[in-house]
Amino acid sequence: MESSELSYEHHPSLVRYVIVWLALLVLTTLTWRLAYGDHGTAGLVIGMLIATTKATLVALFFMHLWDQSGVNRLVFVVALVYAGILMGLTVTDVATRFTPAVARGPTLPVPKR
Amino acid sequence: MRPSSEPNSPVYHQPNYLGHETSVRSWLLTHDHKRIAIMFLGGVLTAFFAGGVFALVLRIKLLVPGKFFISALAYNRLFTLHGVTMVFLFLVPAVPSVFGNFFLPIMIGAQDVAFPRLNLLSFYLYVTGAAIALFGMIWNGADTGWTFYTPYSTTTPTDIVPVLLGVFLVGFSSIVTGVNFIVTVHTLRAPGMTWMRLPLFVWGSYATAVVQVVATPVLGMTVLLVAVEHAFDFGIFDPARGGDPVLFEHLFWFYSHPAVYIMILPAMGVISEVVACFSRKNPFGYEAIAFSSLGIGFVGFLTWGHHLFVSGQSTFDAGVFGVLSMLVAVFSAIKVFNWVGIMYKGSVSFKTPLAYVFGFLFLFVFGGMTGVALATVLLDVPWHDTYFVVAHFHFIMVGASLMGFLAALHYWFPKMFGRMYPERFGIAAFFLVFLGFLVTFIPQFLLGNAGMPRRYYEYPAHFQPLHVVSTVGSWLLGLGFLLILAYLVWSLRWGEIAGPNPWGSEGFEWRTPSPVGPENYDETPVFTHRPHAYDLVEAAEYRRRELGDERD
Amino acid sequence: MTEATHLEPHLAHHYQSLAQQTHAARLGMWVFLGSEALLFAALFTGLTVYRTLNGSVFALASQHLSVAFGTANTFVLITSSFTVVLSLHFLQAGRKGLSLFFLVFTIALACAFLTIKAFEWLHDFSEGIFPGPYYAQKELQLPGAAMFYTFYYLMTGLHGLHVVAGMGVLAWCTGLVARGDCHAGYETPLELGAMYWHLVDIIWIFLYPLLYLIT
Amino acid sequence: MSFLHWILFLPPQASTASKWIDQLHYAIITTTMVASTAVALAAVYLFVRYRRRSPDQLSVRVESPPWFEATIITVPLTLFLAWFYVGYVGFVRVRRPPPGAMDVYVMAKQWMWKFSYPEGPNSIGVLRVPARKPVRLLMTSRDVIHSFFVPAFRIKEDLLPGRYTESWFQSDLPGRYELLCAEYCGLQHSLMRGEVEVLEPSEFDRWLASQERGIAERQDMGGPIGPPASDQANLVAEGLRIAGQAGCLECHTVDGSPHIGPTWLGLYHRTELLETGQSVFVDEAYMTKSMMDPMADVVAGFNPVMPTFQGKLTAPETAAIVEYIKSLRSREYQSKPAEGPLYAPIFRTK
Repeated sequence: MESSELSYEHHPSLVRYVIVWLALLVLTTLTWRLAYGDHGTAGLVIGMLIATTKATLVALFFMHLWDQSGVNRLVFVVALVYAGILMGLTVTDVATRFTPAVARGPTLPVPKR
Repeated sequence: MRPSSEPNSPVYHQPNYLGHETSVRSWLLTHDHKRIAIMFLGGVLTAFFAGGVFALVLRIKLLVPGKFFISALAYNRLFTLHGVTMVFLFLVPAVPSVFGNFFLPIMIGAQDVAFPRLNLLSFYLYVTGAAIALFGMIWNGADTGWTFYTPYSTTTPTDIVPVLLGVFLVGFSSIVTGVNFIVTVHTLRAPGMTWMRLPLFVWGSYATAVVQVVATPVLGMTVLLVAVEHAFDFGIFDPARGGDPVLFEHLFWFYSHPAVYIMILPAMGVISEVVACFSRKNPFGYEAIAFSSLGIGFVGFLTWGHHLFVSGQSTFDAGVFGVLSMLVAVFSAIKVFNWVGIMYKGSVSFKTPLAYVFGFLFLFVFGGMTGVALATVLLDVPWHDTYFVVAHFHFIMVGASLMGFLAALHYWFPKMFGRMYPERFGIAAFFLVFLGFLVTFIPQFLLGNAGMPRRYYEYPAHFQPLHVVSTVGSWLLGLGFLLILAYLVWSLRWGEIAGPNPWGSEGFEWRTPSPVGPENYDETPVFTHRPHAYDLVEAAEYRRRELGDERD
Repeated sequence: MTEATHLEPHLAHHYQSLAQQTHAARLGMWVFLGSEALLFAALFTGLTVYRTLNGSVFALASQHLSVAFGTANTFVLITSSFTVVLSLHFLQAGRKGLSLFFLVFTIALACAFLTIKAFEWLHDFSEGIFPGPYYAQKELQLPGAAMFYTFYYLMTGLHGLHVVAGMGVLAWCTGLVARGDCHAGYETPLELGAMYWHLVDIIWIFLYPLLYLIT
Repeated sequence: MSFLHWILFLPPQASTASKWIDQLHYAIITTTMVASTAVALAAVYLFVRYRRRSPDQLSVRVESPPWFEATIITVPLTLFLAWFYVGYVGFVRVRRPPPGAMDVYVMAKQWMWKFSYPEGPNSIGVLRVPARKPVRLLMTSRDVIHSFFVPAFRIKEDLLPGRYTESWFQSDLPGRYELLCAEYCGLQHSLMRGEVEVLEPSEFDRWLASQERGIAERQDMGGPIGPPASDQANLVAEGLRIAGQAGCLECHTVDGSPHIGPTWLGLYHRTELLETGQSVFVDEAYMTKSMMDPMADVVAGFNPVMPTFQGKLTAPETAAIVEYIKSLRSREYQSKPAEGPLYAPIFRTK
């Protein structure tokens, strides 16, 4: 409660916004350059790391998490954690399945309506 | 209770939330969390009785192994109707949207929930979604079961889109309620209401709200994908085009397993309140009960894969989900032993709500442990998709969730409507429901053992005797619910007037008049201790004053 | 927490102070945005799973998308996030005119985003890239290719819907600021509207490498 | 144990796995019943012991001691983890077929089971296996998800379209056992039943030897295997009859020889070159379209002489003809021994 009252009064400076914006532009350019040249899985990992950094910058400074009370930050982290659980455990299954073959070709078309 | 010249005249506390405005408009456009809760109560009870009728029809068909009473298509549609109605229209909103809405703000000393207009929106989303889903199912009924497994659901000739749309809207209603509860608990606690003084029902509702907010959007997206696939044939889950039907199962159960905790966590909160009140005892392991709610809310998200043990899931993933499923059971065990502990050295009075707690304890422990048995990976192989699973989740959903709902309904009825119900009828109805429940569902465990798969219209004749017993049980169960409905409706008009605190409870909601005033409290309350602190001096004085009233 | 605070016109009856109400509004928005994130997480999971199952085909399919359009849109959206935060900043500083200017500028950027998106889709259509069964790209006829584009359309489509919704919210905020209902000292509506807009930006930040830059 | 087996309504233990699955079942279900009864009795005891004797009777404050919390965490956790360990080890055992198991391919569709043996025969509805020999099932579905469930063997595994799943069993007890579909698959889900017939090995070998590919299929089609399969069979016979009546067979042969129109043998799922130079994949849609609008896509090398059957054939008749054409597989396909669908070498541990 106290911290929210503080942030209610406190307004960050213009300079901070400009710096964050420039950082975002630089990171985007970096991601874009990544697309040229084959980096394989590493490219994906780096791309996602950059995206996460950008998202965190937006959340912290444009959305003012940096100045706000702890619970708001908790919500942000919790959402990321649960999204990670959903994606992680699902992909784990797909990646470790029994796959003598993934049958290709059409299945028997089921009549529609 | 204050002596009254006419014991049955409506000397309600005035003004109260029920009577201070009487126009239809004042109800339909109300922002009062209590009135919204009452409207939700009407909605979920309608859904419950509709779902119950569907179940009775299904059970009548199952008296006979072959074709009987209804056609196979009608049967398939009816079990879909029963499942969708009971899960999405009754169990998910039952305790949070009715009792959570009504009592959560009162318990923390707030005047209303954080966003009253959103609260009303939540109700209308629920009504619209329910209407679309029910209308769609009855008009050109979906026959997929409430699980909507692809590729059957995406190719079924029946019309499934309205049901999915309805479920999507009801889900949104659930999210809005969840957002409201989280923010209310964080920002609207009255002075002195610290986190460690929150009533246990609030802890349960808070954990539920987190699950609602996190899990429901995934369901929303999933049903939308199925609807798109069914309507436009995009091939999202079609293996011929690089899709994977098991992806649907993952997404679906990411919601629908935690949804079990949406149904059970608030009911657990109710149990904590009721058992403390009727034992007149402080909550035995307050921290343990509170934190295990959060624990269930979190670990509940790590176990969904145990629905996929025989769906071609990898052995590795089965192990991961298997071991994580065991953790969630431990949190439930903590709660159960602490509830029993509350009665230790208490002053226990056997009233209808406590009767439901006893029912809850037995059914929840048995239902829960059969759940652990099912998650014991090997045993899931023969039991999966048989009546054993059906019996198990009915033990949790009817046996535990519904018992919690009924305990709440009886415990808080005087607070909500200002009148008592006839206690003898309450106890009699409990025994009828409990007995009917056992007779209905214990045979279903045995049917599952014998190998009876679920969702069977016709079944091999050797299963018949157990089906007949189960059907007879379902009639007892239906009779019990009708009895409850009858005497509660009767009590609304003719019940004895309840004082502000007929149970002598130290729960904070009992500090308000009955029925509650429109602003909940006349002045902002200040809290100095935990709820149900029957041993504290100020609490004892407060209660003595109330009990003194009672013995006048 | 005195009676005087109740003179504040924006304070609802069940709050004690404006600070408490603002805290509640922000937290509510955060929780709602968390929920929105999970909505998209379901789609991201689907994309990731199918990428695991159809890896090389997805990489090939991705190369038929226009990186130029995608990158341009990323810059547009990031800049719009910046301008909306400037609008909030100037509102807090009491400079209503500048605040309005940047709000309108943000909406213009959103229009630019949608226009670029429309051209990109038209370009895709001309190549025969359609979702699901209508997929008709001649050069890439492999199982799984259509699936990539189905997800491409679903995700950019849903994101596009959020852009449109965000534009509505920002337009509403513009009205409030112009009428003076949202002003220095009570910026909550604009702050929440801006937060929603930032979420739209964040989702695009993840969509961009996942859809356009698969190697 | 036999008492527990009886009171729990368990089916006969016809597979090797069923014996140890049941052991775990007995242990766990007994613990469950004891524990839930104990909790309920403890609650009832505390109620009787501490019941309220006067209306204003108070209670003393009791906080849960740490040792109590520690106990109620560790004891259930240990118990449940032990269950998990035993259950998981057993699960890996029922999922991992022993080396040297005999392979059978299982294909399910709405609403029938089809079994193919690498040696040749196919059968519908009845799976015949030798006793005392492990049998591995490689399973897939042609349409929606089904589930292969034999209660007497305690095995179950879903059949997924587009993927293979595996399961295995070994039965030491010759006899006939119920096969059920456990995953809801539509209107006739509850009639999607079959049978597993465990034969003495010598008998099984005799049966196998006596079966030319396809014979078993024909036999089984005539047998009592439930309505869906026979509907399918009837549809094919019906298609043949209608094709004769409508005059289709005057231009189309069914033995592969060329005539006025393309032969129907192996037509289904063939890719045909059209007059226009494009090619078309022959599926149900193309066949139906050709009957209704024959001039639309004429196969290269044939004269556009076919009359339209629009309005002459009803929808069910068209469907029957399509089913009949689908049943005409090409000769080389028929002369080969049945083999499972294409699959990569299967990794086996040990």
